Amino acid sequence: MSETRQTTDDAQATADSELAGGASPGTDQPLEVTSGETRERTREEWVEHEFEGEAKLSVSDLDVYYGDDHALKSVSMEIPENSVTALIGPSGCGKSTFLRCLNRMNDRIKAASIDGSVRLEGEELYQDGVNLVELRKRVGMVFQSPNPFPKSIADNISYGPRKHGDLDTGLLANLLGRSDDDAVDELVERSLQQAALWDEVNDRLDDNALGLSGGQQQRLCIARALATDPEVLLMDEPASALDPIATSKIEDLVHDLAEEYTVVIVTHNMQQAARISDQTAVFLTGGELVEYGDTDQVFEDPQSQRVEDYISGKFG
Amino acid sequence: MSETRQTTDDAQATADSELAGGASPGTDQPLEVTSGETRERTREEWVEHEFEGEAKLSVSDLDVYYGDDHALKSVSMEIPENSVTALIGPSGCGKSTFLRCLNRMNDRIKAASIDGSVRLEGEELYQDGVNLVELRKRVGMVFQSPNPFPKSIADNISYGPRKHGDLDTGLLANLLGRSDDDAVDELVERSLQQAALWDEVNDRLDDNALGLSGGQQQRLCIARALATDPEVLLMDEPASALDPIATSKIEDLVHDLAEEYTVVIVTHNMQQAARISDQTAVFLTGGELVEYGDTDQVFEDPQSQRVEDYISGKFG
Amino acid sequence: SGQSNPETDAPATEEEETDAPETTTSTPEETTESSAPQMLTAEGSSTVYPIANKGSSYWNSNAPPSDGEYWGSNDESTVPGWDELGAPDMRLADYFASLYGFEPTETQANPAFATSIGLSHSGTGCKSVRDGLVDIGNSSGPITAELGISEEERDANYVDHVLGRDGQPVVVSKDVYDAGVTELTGEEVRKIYQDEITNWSEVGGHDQEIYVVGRAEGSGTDTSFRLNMLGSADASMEGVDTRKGQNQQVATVVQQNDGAIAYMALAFTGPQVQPIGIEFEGTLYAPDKSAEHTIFDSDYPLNRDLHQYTTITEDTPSGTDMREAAFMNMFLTTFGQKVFVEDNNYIPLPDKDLQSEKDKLPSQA
Amino acid sequence: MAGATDTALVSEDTSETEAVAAGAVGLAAVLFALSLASVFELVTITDPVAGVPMVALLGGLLVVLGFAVVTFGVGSRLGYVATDPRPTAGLLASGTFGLIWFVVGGLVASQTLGLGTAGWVVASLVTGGAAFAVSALPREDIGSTLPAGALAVFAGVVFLTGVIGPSWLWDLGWEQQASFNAEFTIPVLTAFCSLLVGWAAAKAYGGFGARGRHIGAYVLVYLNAISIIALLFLLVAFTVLKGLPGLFKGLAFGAGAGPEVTLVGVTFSLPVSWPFVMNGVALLNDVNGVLPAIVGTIWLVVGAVLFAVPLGIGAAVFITEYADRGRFTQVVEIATNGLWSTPSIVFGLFGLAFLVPRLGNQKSLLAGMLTLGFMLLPLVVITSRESMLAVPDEYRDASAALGVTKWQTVRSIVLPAALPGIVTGIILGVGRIAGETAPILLTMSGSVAPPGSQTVDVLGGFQLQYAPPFVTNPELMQATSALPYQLYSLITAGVGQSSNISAIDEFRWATALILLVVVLGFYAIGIATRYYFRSKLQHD
Amino acid sequence: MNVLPNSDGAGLRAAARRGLRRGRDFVDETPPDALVTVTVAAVSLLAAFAGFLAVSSLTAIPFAVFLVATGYGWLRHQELTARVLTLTTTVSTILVLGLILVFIFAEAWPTVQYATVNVFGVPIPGLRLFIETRWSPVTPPIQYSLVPMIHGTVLVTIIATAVAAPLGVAAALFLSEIAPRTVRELVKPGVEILAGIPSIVYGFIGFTILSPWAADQFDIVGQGTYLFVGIVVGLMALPTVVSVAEDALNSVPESMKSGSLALGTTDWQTMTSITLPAAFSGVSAAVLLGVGRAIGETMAATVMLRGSPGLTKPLYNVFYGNDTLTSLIAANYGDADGLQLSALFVAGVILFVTVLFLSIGSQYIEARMRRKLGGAE
Ligand SMILES: Nc1ncnc2c1ncn2[C@@H]1O[C@H](COP(=O)(O)OP(=O)(O)OP(=O)(O)O)[C@@H](O)[C@H]1O
Ligand SMILES: Nc1ncnc2c1ncn2[C@@H]1O[C@H](COP(=O)(O)OP(=O)(O)OP(=O)(O)O)[C@@H](O)[C@H]1O
Ligand SMILES: [Mg+2]
Ligand SMILES: [Mg+2]
Ligand SMILES: O=P([O-])([O-])[O-]
Repeated sequence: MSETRQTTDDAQATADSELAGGASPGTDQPLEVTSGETRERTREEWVEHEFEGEAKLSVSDLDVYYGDDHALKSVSMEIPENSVTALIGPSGCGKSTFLRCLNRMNDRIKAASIDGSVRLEGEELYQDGVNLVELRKRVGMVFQSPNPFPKSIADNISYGPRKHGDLDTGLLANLLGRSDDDAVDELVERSLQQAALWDEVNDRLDDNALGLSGGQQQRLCIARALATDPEVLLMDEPASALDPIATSKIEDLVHDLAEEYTVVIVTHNMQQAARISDQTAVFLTGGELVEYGDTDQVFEDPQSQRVEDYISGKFG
Repeated sequence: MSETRQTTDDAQATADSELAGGASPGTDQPLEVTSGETRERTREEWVEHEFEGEAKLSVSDLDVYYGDDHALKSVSMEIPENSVTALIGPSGCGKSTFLRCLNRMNDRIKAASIDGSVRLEGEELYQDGVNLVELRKRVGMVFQSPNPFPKSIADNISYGPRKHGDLDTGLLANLLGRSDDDAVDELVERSLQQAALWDEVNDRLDDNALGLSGGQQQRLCIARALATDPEVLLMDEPASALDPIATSKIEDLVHDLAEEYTVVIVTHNMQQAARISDQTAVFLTGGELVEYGDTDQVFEDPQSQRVEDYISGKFG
Repeated sequence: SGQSNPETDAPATEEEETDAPETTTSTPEETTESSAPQMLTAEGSSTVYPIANKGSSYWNSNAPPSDGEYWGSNDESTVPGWDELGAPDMRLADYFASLYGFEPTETQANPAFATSIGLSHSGTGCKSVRDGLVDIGNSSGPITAELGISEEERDANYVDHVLGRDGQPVVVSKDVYDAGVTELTGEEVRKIYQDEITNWSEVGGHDQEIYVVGRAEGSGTDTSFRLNMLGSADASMEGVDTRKGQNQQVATVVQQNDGAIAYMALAFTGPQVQPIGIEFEGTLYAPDKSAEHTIFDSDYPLNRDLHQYTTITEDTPSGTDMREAAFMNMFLTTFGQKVFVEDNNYIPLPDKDLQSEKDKLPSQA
Repeated sequence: MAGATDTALVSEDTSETEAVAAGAVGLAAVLFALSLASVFELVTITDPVAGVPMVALLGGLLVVLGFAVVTFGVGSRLGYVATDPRPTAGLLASGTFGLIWFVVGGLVASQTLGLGTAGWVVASLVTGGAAFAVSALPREDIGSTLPAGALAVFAGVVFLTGVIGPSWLWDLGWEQQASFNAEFTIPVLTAFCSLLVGWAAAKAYGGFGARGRHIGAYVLVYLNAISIIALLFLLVAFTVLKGLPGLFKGLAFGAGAGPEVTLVGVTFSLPVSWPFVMNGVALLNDVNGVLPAIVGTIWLVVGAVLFAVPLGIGAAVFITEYADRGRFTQVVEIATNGLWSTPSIVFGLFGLAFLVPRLGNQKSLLAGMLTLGFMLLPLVVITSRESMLAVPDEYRDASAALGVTKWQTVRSIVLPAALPGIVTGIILGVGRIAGETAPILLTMSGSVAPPGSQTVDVLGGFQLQYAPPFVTNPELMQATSALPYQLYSLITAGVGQSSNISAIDEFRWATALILLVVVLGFYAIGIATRYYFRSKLQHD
Repeated sequence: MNVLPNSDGAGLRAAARRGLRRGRDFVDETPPDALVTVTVAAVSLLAAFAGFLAVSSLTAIPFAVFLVATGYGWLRHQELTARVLTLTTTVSTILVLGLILVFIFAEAWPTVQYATVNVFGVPIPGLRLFIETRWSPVTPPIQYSLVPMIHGTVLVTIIATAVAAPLGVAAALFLSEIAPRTVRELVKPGVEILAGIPSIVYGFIGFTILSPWAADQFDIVGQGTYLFVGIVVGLMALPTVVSVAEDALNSVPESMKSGSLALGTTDWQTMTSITLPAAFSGVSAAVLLGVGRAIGETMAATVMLRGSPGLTKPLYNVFYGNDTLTSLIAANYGDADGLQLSALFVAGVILFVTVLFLSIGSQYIEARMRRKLGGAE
């Protein structure tokens, strides 16, 4: 423990530009230290992850700025199909920012400006003429805190397909006898089943979704995203607001989803990342992707000293 | 990893009252499980902590309710003088509630009702006629997120003493030539020195405190609390909103403060607790104090299985 | 009278009896040292307003005798009635105020006391003076009718000052006049106001619906119109499309609308607001002063007095304090009758009436 | 699952068909602008524009536009144009079209064909029902273009054939007469049709479906926003243009040009003479002005603020900081919100019934001040409370944890932190009361066009005395004028004809302008204050 | 120490007991001279208020005592004095509402009583005001019917709402959901400024420009139309609707909107299917407030309408305009006295009560929305 202290003390003495008194940097370690972390150069090869099959999403040289704040620094990364990719890293390192770039939800943040390339199955997402609606149908998203709509459970599920025009349930459709009510029922059941929520709510599909517990709400949000039949599912700390039981349900669910979907999940809980993901990307302070590879390898034998420090709880 | 899975799965099957399908509880472990935790009886001896010297604060049979919600269950604990006591436990277990009982800040929460006894150097705090203003001067507090007043740095520091009437700097005092300006300057410098902030801000004492960085703000809050010359300093996750450098500074500071003050600190970061505290109290879900003892002992050889699970990251 | 404080009533003490029976002296009860005399306030009739307000603005300007345009005489012009006043070498308000014992200020726009005229209608004016809210109540109808009081009550509480006369005209908008409706019989007017005639073509005009404009109930103009034209103070006026509070508003409405008819006061007529001839029992009263019978004649049935009422109080048993007297006296001179009454298109008082009005005022210093 | 065609993630560049649809939207915009121009009589409908009479131009454009949109819809249905329509145009659109055609059918049947009630009801039902069916039953591309386009063509033909020509007049035949003429009807109908067709064209541009609806709706929403802004601009610009000549009449600069003023015992001449704001209305003035009204307004505001602000902030402090949240605070909240929405004329009535009899039984400046103070009070309470609630509880906790008493905390922490919100709220509220006419009409109105000498001098009016009420101020107890009241009396009483104000119209507009300037000045200051504080908070 | 908050069961009595005890604690804990000061201040203020109500010239004396007592208290016992002073101001605020209620009702009562009608032997005060259709305060038969003015107010309000509600909600949507940031920064203050234009200026423009134009255009005899008064009043109510509705739309959590967009819906679909329904109560509260403004708007109606209390023929003839409740008061208060003045107060009461109900209604709706978004419903 005292060793840990030592490291952080040094970190403080050398790297803190705020400090008025200029303490001498004298360290006997081979590595420099920065912001409570050991300092080292990020190496390209640490983030090269070899995998079989196609890359579903490939990101290259992605930079994101919030005003003058450089939140993501030249991140490149290929995400394989039908797998779970975990993004971990300390708070504020840009995990959410990265995730939101994958379905261009960052467009909604006025201050954000984005530079670089993200490709979905080879098609560039950051170019003129991209149909955001279509993109977000294909790349679904689940947010950190559950955000069901203030509608019934069934309406929450069928919302996406209805708005896409895939299902028609309006008054007029009913009048004209064109209603897709059966299809809706089927969709609701299928999605809720997939999200492991069906058993709990099948007797109250018409209740307001806001009346569900947090864990149920989050699974409902997952079901809602699945109902639009996406190819990729982005999840931003989907379990951070939940209690342990609900969390473990979500974890199981994510595991199962990887069979059909490409799941990218942000988490601040390293145990969770280790439990559920196939590959893990570690972002560190400053918006750098420091290491990316097989989860087992990253957790058991990280190539970067900083990643090792982070994983072993020395900071963060 | 798969073992962890197993445990949580079981937990889920047995304990979740939300579940509609009634899975059989069948476990082969000697311990019952509850909400993601192993179930066990809390033993009295786990919370008995022997130490030399006087108890600064002694709490006995403290119960706290928020409306019908029983947030703290019969907690008893003695806190030694001039030491750092860490309170850890999963979210919502009542750490903050406990802390706020120590200077009666819970009185400010309308819904809270408190039963039991807290003594400061033998004097009962929960009785009629306790002068809250005086109490809070002696038992200072630092909050989770830095909350400096929107005033100058110097005014933030001198705020407490001025309002207590210890210092007089008003216009009237100036006119009457009674102003304690020198005393104020001295106090500001001393407090900022103690909080290891003086070097960073001595050239801008009249700047607005909101212009400081998060870490500086938090140290300013500590300095502000120290300026009223308390005996006990309560800290509720003082570093949770801060980056690693700032965190390590605060940690050092806490360590140093223990020479003069009795520090009680809540943290959700176990590494942090291990690093800085002399003794550690572990609260678990439901508002129970499960284990309390020397930090080394608690972390290395906890007596309770649940505490062990918690510390090893199996839940929480 | 009115609300004026005792200390400001009369700067000079007048003890002698005068020949006017209702005029007694004011009794100055000096309680505190006086500041400047209080502002003289009047309120009420929109018919009297042009007279009173013009007088008030002349008064408040306190023009020098060398002005010539508004007061006094110079090489270019001389105000009418100047010689009758004996060409006083004083400013306007200074002169009239000094007649009742006020010190001249000898400064422009700063008379011995200021005056302020409020605009509403007779009913309000009478009520205001009754309730002591103002010094003078302007009214184009008798206070007995406006307040519904007996003549004894009136004599016990109020002094009635008449400043001039109005021959209440009936007016039409320009388009109607141009289309040939230049005179109507009294009967036709009544039918129009009682909704029996609704189109100008029925009385020789073009095919245009009649826009019937009336005055607020309770106004002096309305009261006397009903009384003299429709036959009774309670006569119904079914046909009225709109009622306006003041003559000025009526004039605006008639100006802005086609096909309009209205009754009002002489001061507000003009090319856009054409007075028409009215035939009563075979006699045509023309709006033209040169005609044989005109609406300016005293036998024109709608002819009426324009009043200013003051109250009899403990402080002013005569009913008229020095400020009121000084101000009102101005209107009762040849100058005043010409400039404030005749120039406003109203009818000046004959000399005999002028004298009896003057007699109602306290005697001059 | 109809319409589930896979849309490409990336669309190609603008297609020709999109260009056509965009052209139609643009044409509709032009048509809309043209019809507005003729509603506002910038051009009359018989004026030739580009060689054709306006009426024919409008009619012709409507026909062209209608056909364009219908063609697009049909083309889409037949598959010549790549679109992504829904199976139906939806209930709202169908209902609207049904209703419009119902009205059209009824009007044609009853007015043009002269059918009786039964006749026009049947005709209405037939046309309305048909329009509903056409828009509800077929696919969205037909459903949302055909009824709109047909309406435009119909209207165009009606105008072109002269069925509604320049001399057309429809007397509604009501007892209180009213009628529609061509000058008004043709442009308004054109504007309506162009909106409808513009919407349909915008939908077509978006390829119908979700995107089409999005674009169609956005066109209308943007138009609405632009109109509101344009209206605001017009109102202000118009008043400014009309008011400027009167406002600056006789303006002169130069040493000694202005009137003499005495400040702290020193008398000097202002270097500027601005008659309109430095004079009253008087006989000998070269240029008449509204000084007494301006000063009256200022004193009104000052009085109201002095009354309402301490009271309001005090109440806000109590209910936010001291009172337990419960019944009592709820009652206060309901009461203040209720008071805030109470009509100003009711405050006037209250002042008339409550204050006037108690303040010397006459209309007075003081009564006006208090009445406006009553009006301002709830706003001060509401905004102060809101800003105090917005002060984070952390500050209060931090202060309490330092052992500081409640009132000290409120005074040193809460009030200073809430100050920006409170100040902004008060300034905005002052802007509102400064422009109020109704309450002062009933409680304060004095003479209509007072001379400059009758400007209130509240400060100089105070007198001490030894008997209760110890301090008196006759200036406060007298009625005076204020800008809104002055404008009101200028409008209604047509004062001026007998008040020797020569250019009465100029004078009135100048009064309106200066009222606008004073009131909007308060608003501008309030809004600027808010921005200032906000940006300051952001910087820190 | 452990007063467990009791549920509503023991209700009032417990509350009363708590209040009493709190009172006793207060007396026990407060130093005697502070107590005396506060009591003196309170009593003298009460006396001053009573004096003012009774139109006494002695009102100044207790008021002076109050000032002295609070001044002393401020110096010696600031904590307590501040508390009592703020309580006093709170009570005064409520008192203002109470006084308004009492005074306008009291002044209105004579006419209400005068207009009593016996229905099957049961006297119903004020009924005649609503069953007669003629306002004739001077000419016999004297009738103080408010029906024509209510009719006018209703017409104006309907038209104003038809203008303000759709345009206002659309503008609010634009501001909160659509407009780019820079545009919003410009347009929002613009809308607020629109709210600032005094109604008399609107009235002036309406009177000098709009009314003559309308009279000419629609060939109306005379000027003053409910249609154009309604439009002008609607424009005046517009900013209220916009800003309150915008607040409501803004309070829909961003997470819900992003949630919808992330499912691949268009912005417009998100607005109509998520944002508007979620903010529905707030938006309707905004419309209600706008309606309240329209009902209470005085000056534009007063200067633009003809001011002849009567009904239009036919009743839906909006090209004619006689009088509204507000313009009746503004145009007649000066001439009226006695029962006629009292009848104007009845008009005031109707306005006050209607708008108060609208205000309470909108507050209720808003509270419901907050609860709903909080997940409670
Ligand atoms: N909307 C925004 N505007 C400005 N800066 C932002 C915004 N969102 C994020 N940032 C900044 O960008 C950086 C990265 O933020 P991001 O939310 O991606 O971090 P994160 O890794 O998700 O952190 P956390 O674990 O706390 O969610 C941070 O410094 C943050 O302050
Ligand atoms: N003001 C309050 N009103 C009602 N319930 C509260 C309040 N504060 C806390 N609680 C409840 O009391 C329990 C203990 O809360 P407390 O804040 O003490 O937990 P904690 O251990 O500090 O958690 P965290 O690590 O999340 O801060 C929780 O169930 C919480 O919901
Ligand atoms: Mg994040
Ligand atoms: Mg906590
Ligand atoms: O003179 P009047 O205004 O009352 O008609």
